[in-house]
Amino acid sequence: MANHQPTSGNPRVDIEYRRKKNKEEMKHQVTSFSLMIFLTLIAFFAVGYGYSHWFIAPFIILLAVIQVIFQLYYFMHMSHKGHEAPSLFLYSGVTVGAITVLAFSTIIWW
Amino acid sequence: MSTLAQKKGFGATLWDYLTTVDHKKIAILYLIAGGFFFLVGGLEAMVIRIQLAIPNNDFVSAGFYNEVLTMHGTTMIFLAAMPLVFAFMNAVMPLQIGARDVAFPFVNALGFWLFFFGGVFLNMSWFLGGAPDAGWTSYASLALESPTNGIDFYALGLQISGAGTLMGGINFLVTIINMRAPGMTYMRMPMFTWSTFVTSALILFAFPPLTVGLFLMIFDRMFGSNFFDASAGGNTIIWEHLFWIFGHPEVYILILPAFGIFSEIFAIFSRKRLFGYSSMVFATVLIGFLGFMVWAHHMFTTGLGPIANAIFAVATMAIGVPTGIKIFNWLFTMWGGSITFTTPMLYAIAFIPSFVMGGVTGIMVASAAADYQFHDTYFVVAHFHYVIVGGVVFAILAGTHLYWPKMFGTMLNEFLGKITFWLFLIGFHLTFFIQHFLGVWGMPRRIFTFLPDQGFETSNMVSTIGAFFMAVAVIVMLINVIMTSIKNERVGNDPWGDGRTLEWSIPSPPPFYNFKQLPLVRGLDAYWIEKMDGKKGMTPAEPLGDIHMPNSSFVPVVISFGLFVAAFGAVGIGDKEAYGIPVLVIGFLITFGSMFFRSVKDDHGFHIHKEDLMNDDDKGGKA
Amino acid sequence: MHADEKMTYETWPAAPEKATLEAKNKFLGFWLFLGGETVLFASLFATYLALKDKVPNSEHYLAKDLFDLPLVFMATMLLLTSSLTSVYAMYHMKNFDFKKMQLWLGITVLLGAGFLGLEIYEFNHYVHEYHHTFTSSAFGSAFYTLTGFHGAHVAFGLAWIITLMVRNSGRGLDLYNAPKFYVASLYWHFIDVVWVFIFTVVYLMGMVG
Amino acid sequence: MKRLMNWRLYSLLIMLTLILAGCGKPYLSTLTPAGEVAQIQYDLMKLSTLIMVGVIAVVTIIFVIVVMKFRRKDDRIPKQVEGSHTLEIIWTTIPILLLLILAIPTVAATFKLADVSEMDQVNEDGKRDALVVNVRANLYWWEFEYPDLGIITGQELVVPTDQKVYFNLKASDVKHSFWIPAVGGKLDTNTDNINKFWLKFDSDKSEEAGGLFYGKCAELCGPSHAFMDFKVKAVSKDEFKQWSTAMQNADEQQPTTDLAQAGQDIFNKSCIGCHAVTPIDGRPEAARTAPNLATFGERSRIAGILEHSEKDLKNWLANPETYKPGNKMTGTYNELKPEQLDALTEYLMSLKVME
Ligand code: HEA
Ligand code: HEA
Ligand code: HEC
Ligand code: CUA
Ligand SMILES: [Cu+2]
Repeated sequence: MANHQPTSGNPRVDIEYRRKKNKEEMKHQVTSFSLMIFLTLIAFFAVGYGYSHWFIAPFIILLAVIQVIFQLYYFMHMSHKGHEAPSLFLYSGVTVGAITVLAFSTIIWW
Repeated sequence: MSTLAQKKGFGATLWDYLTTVDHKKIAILYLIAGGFFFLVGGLEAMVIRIQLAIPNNDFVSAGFYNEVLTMHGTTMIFLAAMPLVFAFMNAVMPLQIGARDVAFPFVNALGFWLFFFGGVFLNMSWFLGGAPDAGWTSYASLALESPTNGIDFYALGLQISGAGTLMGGINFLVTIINMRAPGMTYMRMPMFTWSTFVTSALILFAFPPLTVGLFLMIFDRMFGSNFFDASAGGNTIIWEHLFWIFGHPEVYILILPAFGIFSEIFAIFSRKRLFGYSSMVFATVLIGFLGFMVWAHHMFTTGLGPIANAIFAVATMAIGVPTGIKIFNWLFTMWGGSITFTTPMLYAIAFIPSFVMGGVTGIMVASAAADYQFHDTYFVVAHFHYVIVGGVVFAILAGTHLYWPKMFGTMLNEFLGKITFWLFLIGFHLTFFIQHFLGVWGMPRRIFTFLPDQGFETSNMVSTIGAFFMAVAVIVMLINVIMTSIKNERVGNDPWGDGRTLEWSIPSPPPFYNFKQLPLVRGLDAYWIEKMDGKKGMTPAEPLGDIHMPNSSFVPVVISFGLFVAAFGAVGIGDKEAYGIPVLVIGFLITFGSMFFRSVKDDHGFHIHKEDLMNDDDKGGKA
Repeated sequence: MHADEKMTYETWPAAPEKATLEAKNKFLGFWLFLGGETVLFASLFATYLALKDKVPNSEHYLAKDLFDLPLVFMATMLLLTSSLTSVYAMYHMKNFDFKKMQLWLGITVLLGAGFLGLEIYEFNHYVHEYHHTFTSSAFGSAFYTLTGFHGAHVAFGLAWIITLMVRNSGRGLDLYNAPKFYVASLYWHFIDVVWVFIFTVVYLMGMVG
Repeated sequence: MKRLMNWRLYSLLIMLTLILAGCGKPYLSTLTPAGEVAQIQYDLMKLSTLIMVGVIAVVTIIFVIVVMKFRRKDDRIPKQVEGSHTLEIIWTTIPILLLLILAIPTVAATFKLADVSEMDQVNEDGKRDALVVNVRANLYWWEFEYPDLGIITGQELVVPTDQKVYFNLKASDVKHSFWIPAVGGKLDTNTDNINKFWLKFDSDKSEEAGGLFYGKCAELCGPSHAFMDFKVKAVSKDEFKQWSTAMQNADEQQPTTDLAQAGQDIFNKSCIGCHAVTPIDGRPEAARTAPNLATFGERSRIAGILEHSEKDLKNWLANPETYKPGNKMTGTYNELKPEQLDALTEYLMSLKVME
């Protein structure tokens, strides 16, 4: 059962410990948020400066993917335990979606 | 709660079913609704076959034929076959994993009612100007040209019932992942549960592309967008892709549960555990996975180019391997077994050669260059009826006989059952075998009639005669159902005598809470293990305690009805009718209003108390 | 643990979103739903990519003529920040601090509404300045469908969070509503994930042609 | 006993072959390939059928043994076997091998059939040597345009034998599919793009088929999808040359009888807006809304399906809807009186380019 957390036997200590953990985690969240903003800025600047199309397209998509991974693993807690089934199904969805996008951008060319 | 119900009046029973959230009753609803639509689709098939019996026939007109053809395919796939497999999933899967219900009983009911209202909406088209007539695939250029509102009904109806199916899929997945009884590890799950699992995953990923495709179709037809209008930059091939990205997994959504049912049957009636269980699991997952990589084999002649065609051809052929693994595992389950030829087992046995014939023609059409000849001919019609009727329909008929006692507490008559079987088997091969030849002799599919002197006359006549055999078989089965229900001889937990899985360890039908105490599962074929150890039933995994149950609710019907109303509004908007927008708004108000009501009103369910359970005789399936 | 138990600061579990069976089901079911939504949006993206700049004649504006970077940038910032504020809300939910959770949710809603306002302004602008409408070209249809689906998700998410806030305002956190809040925040993040791809694929890549 | 079995098997095989080949019509059946493309496809079909019959045979043998041998005889509980790795490996690898045997020629053929590079090749004069036909599918009728020859025909395709003919395929209203079963597999005519492929018509086989192949529309396109047939005249290269020259030089044909003259008058009043009567039609595609009738007198069918007789022509003109429900000609002209029908018939039947 998932609601049996490891306990020290003393609820107060546990709560203190948990609060601290939560706080620490919140710090990580803020860090990843700043990173996300940073990535967004790079993407917008890259486009604003108008580098070559062949460079920009893959580059900003890469930035988007990184950013989304931050969202998923930090904001949506996928890095936590108990997310095996969610990640299995999310990645399956991503796979199906990627195949779809690939097909639509290759074999509908006219 | 009207749960430990005695005899009730008709009104009360009806209300009970309208508000039920019990997976066993929802299963019965799916069975009845799916069965009804099967008769409708079958009737449409008979119209097709009568029209094609002789050349230049004028039994129906050309336009009407196209409507019948489209509705036959659509009804059979979406409103008959899928709900019927859902019926068995609902009835059996929670019992097989030792759960008291599905994860979201309310959503389960909602799923059913969405399917039902979607199906009714689709069929309303018959009375409101004309049914859809662009084939069940509804290819965009033709669908946009279609003059009646039929296509609108198709797109909106499937949208509604598709939403229901998607909910059902998620529900089953969560149930299987979260609600297995103690000891029921993944690799101890019965094969039918496994196939429910993979099927549900396919539903989860296959339906969204259909949803999108249908939205684009709705927007183009009703709201003036240009997705499929080449003159405004649109592209009809998008529809083809979206449809088949859904459509191909869909056929595995149909066949995998069928495989599951047969796996149970082979084991039960050979008195042997499923041969190669783990490779069966693996093969099922692999089929599900590959199912998403092959959709373009329906589009070999679209002009995607040789690279795409070659890739998809080879990927498609690969599916033959895991399917073959399953076929041989079934054969070797029987090998060395002790086979009894009950009605379900007869279907299972007949399924093997029938399905293999359909499967191998699938591989033949997968050969892209050869498919340029097969595509859109009766060869393809023969292929898919061999896999669908020889696989899915056989499984549904087998499952009906197998699980009837579990669902209704009484056995279908075996003698009539066998008559149905033989008539259906003969009729099936008579109807569809000859169609392979019609196809390669040059008969295209979806033609409302054919001219004489092309060599099609005799074979079409034979095919039609076969269809009549099937119709008689279905009628015999209906008689069987009626007679059995009137006689109503009650049966015990394990009426077939050789049940292996948990559902056979509890009464038929099970009490509404299924398991008084959750059972402890000690291995694959949990009940069989206990029986072999000389025990009467399962060992409980928990002390007798209160059981938490969900409340019944009428809200699912209301939510679904709201969308039903809104869909009429959408059709009206497409026709530029004044009533369109108000009706749409009213419909959405009903739906969202009732959803709002549902989410704002707390519903904690109720508890059955320990004391009541103890009084409840021993009918509560001691674990 | 039962959903209707009265909770206190002491008894509040570490993972309230998964403390009961109902909660676990809801949690998992919602993630699976998001898996399906991924495919849904992927199909919309795919359609958009196939129809990008597909117009009936040369008089129509193309992606690179339409988009306005500063506006999109502002919208992006609003939505990204709202993602962070909803993380704050969940942080306080885990600490059993109902008031602060409501506060952060309120901020999230405001940011979301701001985003929605910008989007409506933007669409209006395209329609009136460029005659780039839902029905003017296949490109238009695909553009408005993709961004509109996302916008509808935002609107639905707002309605959902507001309903939750109002409904529970008088009674504080318990194990019955905590998973609801959690799931709503997941939904909100997912909307953000989709937006990241929209601003990248539609707007930024649209700008570079 | 064994003899008997052999004999039975033998006759069964003969019967099967008879059914397979016998019933199909040589001008229509894919089992009587009359050209390279159909031949490649037929070979693939044969190869796959062979493999599949083998698979079915293996399954059937095991199946029969199982069903005969392991019927329940007593109440014993059989041994609960878990599985067998050896067997698993066997029935995984053998199918893979079989599929490879099929996959390789499939891929080869797929690429071969899609090779239309010759369409773009030009000789020293800047012209292409390949014969190219533009096929335009319309609701229930076909147009064949020879862009390099500058001529157009409706409903009946004329091609030279023993050389590759290249096709550009497209549809002008809804999707159709271009299929000449005996000569090669189909390719869709889309509304969005032009599809290209080639076919080759074998002279000997064409003779066996009576020089006339049946073509069909293979994509549901509306009520008269069933009737969207066309015919292919395969002629020798010389004859084709003669024909195309005659087509190129065909002027507007002048009626020779009074009746035909009357027919022409009606035609010019009611029909010319849609139908052209010369093989050279400079109007844009969108304006060519009906089959070109320049060669109508030499047709083998009317509207693709009716017999080429005066009676049928009058029936068609009097009421096309009965013959092709939903066709685009119905109701576009005033009702025709019997004498008008006679006149039109006389005129239309006189439209010929070859003398
Ligand atoms: C339940 C439904 C179902 C199932 C299970 C299948 C199974 C398969 N189908 Fe079928 N199919 C349909 C339903 C189904 N199909 C429908 C409805 C259509 C038409 C849709 C429409 O256009 O309206 C269609 C159309 C269709 C096409 C398109 C044809 C065309 O329109 O031109 C193709 C092409 O590749 C195809 C292939 C296959 C293959 C390779 C399998 C494989 O999964 C089969 C695998 C099974 C076996 C191969 C047999 C057992 C294996 C062995 C005994 C091992 C040894 C075997 C070998 C080595 C070969 N199918
Ligand atoms: C689950 C799927 C399914 C099932 C079970 C069936 C079952 C049958 N199908 Fe179906 N069929 C399709 C799916 C299915 N079909 C699809 C997808 C298409 C393609 C559509 C398209 O091209 O768009 C198709 C197309 C199709 C065609 C091709 C039409 C054409 O291309 O022009 C034909 C022709 O023979 C046919 C025949 C049959 C027959 C004889 C049955 C029989 O097995 C039916 C047996 C059932 C009965 C006979 C029940 C009859 C019942 C009664 C008579 C009692 C009625 C009385 C009461 C109401 C009380 N089908
Ligand atoms: C709307 C334009 C239109 C008008 C006007 C029209 N037709 Fe047609 N006609 C068609 C079309 C479209 C077809 C093809 C029908 C089909 O096969 O589905 C056709 C087919 C035919 C055919 C058979 C063609 C063949 O190649 O086999 C004949 C003959 C014919 N028309 C004669 C006439 C005559 C005579 C008139 C005038 C009295 C006429 N048509 C007026 C559109 C028109
Ligand atoms: Cu044209 Cu069918
Ligand atoms: Cu398929």
